[in-house]
Amino acid sequence: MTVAASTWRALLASAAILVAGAASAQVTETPPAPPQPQPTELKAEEATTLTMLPPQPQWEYVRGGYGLGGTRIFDGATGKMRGEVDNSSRADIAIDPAGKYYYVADTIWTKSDRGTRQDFVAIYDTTQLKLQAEIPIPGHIIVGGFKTNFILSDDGSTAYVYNYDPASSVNMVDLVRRKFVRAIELPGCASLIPNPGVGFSALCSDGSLATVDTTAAKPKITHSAPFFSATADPIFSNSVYDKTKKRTIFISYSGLVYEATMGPAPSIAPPFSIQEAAGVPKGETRPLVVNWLPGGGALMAMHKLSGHVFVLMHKGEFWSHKEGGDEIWDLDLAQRKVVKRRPLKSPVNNIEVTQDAAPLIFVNDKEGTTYVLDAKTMEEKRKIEKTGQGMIYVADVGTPATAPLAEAAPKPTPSTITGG
Amino acid sequence: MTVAASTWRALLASAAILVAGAASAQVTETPPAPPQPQPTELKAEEATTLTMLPPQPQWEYVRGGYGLGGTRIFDGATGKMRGEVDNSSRADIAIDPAGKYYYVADTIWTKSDRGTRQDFVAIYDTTQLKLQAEIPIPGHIIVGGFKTNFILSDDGSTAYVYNYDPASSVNMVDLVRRKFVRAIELPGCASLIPNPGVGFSALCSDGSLATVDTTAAKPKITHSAPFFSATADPIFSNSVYDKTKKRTIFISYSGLVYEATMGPAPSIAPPFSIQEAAGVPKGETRPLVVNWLPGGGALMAMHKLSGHVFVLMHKGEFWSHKEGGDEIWDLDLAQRKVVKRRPLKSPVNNIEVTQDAAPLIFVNDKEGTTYVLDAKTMEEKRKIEKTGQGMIYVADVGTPATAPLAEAAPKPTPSTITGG
Amino acid sequence: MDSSKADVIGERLLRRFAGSSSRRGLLTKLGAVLVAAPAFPLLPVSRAEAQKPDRSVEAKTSFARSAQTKDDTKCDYWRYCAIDGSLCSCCGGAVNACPAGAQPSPISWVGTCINPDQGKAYLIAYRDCCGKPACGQCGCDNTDRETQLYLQQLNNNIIWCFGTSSMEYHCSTAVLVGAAQ
Amino acid sequence: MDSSKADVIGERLLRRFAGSSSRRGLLTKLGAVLVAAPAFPLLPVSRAEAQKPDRSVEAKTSFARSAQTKDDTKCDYWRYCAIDGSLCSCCGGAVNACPAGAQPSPISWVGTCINPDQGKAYLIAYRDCCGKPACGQCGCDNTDRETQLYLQQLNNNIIWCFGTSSMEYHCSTAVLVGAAQ
Repeated sequence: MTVAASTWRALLASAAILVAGAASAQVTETPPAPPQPQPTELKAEEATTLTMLPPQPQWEYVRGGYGLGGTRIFDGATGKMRGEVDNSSRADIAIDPAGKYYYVADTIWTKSDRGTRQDFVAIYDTTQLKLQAEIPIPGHIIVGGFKTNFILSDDGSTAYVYNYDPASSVNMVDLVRRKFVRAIELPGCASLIPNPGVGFSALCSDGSLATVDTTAAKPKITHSAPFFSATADPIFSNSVYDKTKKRTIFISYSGLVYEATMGPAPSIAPPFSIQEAAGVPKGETRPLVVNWLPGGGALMAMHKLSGHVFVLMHKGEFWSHKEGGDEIWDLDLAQRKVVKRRPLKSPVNNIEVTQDAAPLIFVNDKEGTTYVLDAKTMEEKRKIEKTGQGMIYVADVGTPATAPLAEAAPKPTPSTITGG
Repeated sequence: MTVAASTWRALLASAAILVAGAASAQVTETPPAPPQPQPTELKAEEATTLTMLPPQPQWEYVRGGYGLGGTRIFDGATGKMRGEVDNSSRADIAIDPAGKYYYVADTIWTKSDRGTRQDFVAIYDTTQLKLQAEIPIPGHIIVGGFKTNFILSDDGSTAYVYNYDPASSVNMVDLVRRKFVRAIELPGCASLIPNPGVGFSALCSDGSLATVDTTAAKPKITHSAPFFSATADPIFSNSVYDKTKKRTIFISYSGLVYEATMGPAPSIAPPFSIQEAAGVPKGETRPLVVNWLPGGGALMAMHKLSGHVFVLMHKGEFWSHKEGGDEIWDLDLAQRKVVKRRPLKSPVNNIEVTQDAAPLIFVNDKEGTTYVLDAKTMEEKRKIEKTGQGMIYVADVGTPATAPLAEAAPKPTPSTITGG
Repeated sequence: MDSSKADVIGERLLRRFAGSSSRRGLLTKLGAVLVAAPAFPLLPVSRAEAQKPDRSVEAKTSFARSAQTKDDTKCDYWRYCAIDGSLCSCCGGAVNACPAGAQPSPISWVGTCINPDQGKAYLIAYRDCCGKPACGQCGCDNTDRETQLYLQQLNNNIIWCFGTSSMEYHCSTAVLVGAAQ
Repeated sequence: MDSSKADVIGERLLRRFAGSSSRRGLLTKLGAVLVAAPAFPLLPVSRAEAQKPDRSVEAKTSFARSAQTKDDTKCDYWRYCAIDGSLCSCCGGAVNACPAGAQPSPISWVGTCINPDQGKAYLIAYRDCCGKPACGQCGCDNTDRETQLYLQQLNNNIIWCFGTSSMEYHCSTAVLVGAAQ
């Protein structure tokens, strides 16, 4: 049998120290014949691990996409990568509104693609990115491309994880006590939305909005009147929710924009056409009509402070709803008017906008390149390569009021393992 | 809590049958008004799983590359994918010389990138690709790009798995009894070669060839005299072994070709320069000399019947040994002569050749495209896209003598689960 | 810096995960029965369509107008009107069979596709084959009548590997279930 | 069909796994001590070089002749003469520090690189940072004096995550150990 690993480790540690020591000693030595000017002698170093800032307003969080784990964090202001949240490609992620934690709803197996299935919500702190806790849950849907499968309550105390196994349900998790609370059956509905003071709401296949009151031990499910057709003109699952105004904005395949006011019995305003808001003909659901239509992955983003919604639009026939955006349309919700149309050089699939006073738009394409635009002028600020092909997230923090700008420079944390 | 999965499954099964029944009934029905001529009514089908042929002489087995699991099997004669061996991207694979099994030496964790480490040799049959057994072993090196970390004895009864943790050892596995036999410490050596009747040999950092006699309960390690410099002109780990002549061919960074005759005390013939064998100047190890040099990943392949070795060559300075091949050089071992040089449109990293009488060469590039060439004429036969970026393997079977051409068409095996 | 892991596993397959969308069907009905949620039709054709099965050129989607019936290794093969993933017919399997070693999911998402030789609509079950790494060949993503997550059986993004020993996705088949009406 | 997962994780990083090569060093010595295998020098410089440390332009490799000392987020930064993988300085870490949440491997492969400002050779430890998915930025693969698997500490293909809680590879640092001679 091979030498026990512990023995080796002990030996290696001594060897490493030995070499480090020897090398350090040599550093003070004068080199035999320096062939070039020698400004300073270079000092031996130790390998360390850095800490990082908590979520910043202009950071983007980009999912890897199919088969590629990790959520890479880039600074929109500099284009630099700041770190990475550890998750599998099957995960859903969420950012604590207080900026203290990253949450990962994930599914893994004990033996790669076989063995025992394990579903859980993992909690990582945001400055050391260390795993703080793992809360087992009964299940979690395995699908990519939807932001509404893992949502947090406005105060960050509760998480709702959508599950489909293939029964439809929602797993409720107490993030304060770090405990699974209960599974709530939710047949025929999905695509979750926070509902402050109540629990959550969800879109249903009968065209209604379900509202689940989770404040009682026995959750109560109520339904709005049907307001859309789930087969003739579906609403995209990736809606956007505005906690400052307690409202949710939806868009349908044909381009109808709906606004729901959240509450125990949400009210849904009559929709309007985003195309008509841009002065072009209304979207049609029948074939052979080519028009501007919404499409892509996470195709819509809202800047809450200003009430502007940015939508990826492409030219096509109905049922082309996965086609990436050829333009970004800037919709002013208050005016019900598309105030700007920004053509793009090549199609992009996902969009997000930062929540500060000088917001940035992030869009990414299938090559994994992020383009950063000034949300006001639509001017391209930079291009960041190899960010990821998946959905983009931003922390729901603005400047200066709510931004957790811990500007103290992160102190390097020396690794507990002695460097060489 | 959610409805028990078993309940759901029972309900789903009935629903599926219900729908299938209803639909089948409708198949016999005349459509209300067929808008076009209707040649035949289409029949309802069941979902099944196919079986496949055992390893065929002109199949290539292509590893996915970094981060991409699976070994995809393509038919060189048609360009069609025939199936896929299940393995992680950390695995090493080997093909049973009798054509009955695929062997996978793999490492996985219980919790994705954390939890308990599990090292094993998995055995899949070659026609159903079902997992037959999993033999736990103490460890397995985690590295890509080397074929010599997992080898089989000529008769296929024993496997040797190289391990580095970071002590260097070899795990011996009995494939007949499906049992781990023992770990053999092998400090300073790696890059395994079968040694018939003895055990295995390995290259060592002192420039010798170690030979490990595994026939006794206590393995005996002997060393040849040093014959190469592991630092000044290293021999590529990816050597090629010819069981018909019990010999191994090595090539060094500078292009020296060595031939070892295997046995209890292998003899190594004085090397010759592949460049001189091609009528160009000998390779140099010093900087600033640009010449043709061997390079890439698994950069060498041997057609055993004819004694031809095919090597990927590029133009560069010494220490450019990972650069892909710009040419394939066809070296006739008996003549010690490069009889053909085949320029390539773009660099390729891996090469393999089939072992039949009308051999095909496979080369692949970083886009994962395989180019199939006629090994005699060097004519390009076809290009197969999305095969994989990793190493290429072939089954060590020729035609007609040793080919397991089970020409009976594979019968579809109906899945045990009732189709919809 | 221009190489391509995606070339290996297929651009459109990537979109199954990276993109966004959905489907509807058999199970939602069950959900309704069990918990008295709003009901919808058993067959995944909208009620309007079911009442008036218009298969004229004008009613056909862009996919249906150019679909073919000869080559099931191409994305425009008629049965693939709502498929998303690698075609099993390119992976060592067949249009209705998994490659060796992969398991078909007993349930699936469904599509309603028009056979252009007959002008007739059929119900197609897109059964994922599961339990080994992605095949990566012939990635297709067609979206006729493909909806969102609240109509799961009409959503083609979900990994439909339920009741199989592993949920790892390998490829997708297109199994003919029967005439759509 | 032309998209790029590789663009995300980096072409050259891919080669760490797809390609072929090696390195030598500290541990092999230990192996020798323990089991009386053939011995080789403690420092990963070949004996010939150690005897005659020729750092003239003529003796410099192609990498050394064009290396720079200003930007440690580029592959031609002087310390990276034998690195293979993503530069931690592009991943939220630094040339000698792992990004938050990643663990440096206590042992590593080593390179001997020439600082062009001084013309002096230094021993560099390429400590992999481990325990989270690939960073994917700034993939480099430099191969000065990089050897094969029988000289493990001079091989840059191996995943050098020993003694860390996970062997998943994130990025590589280039830690200065000391003067090479």
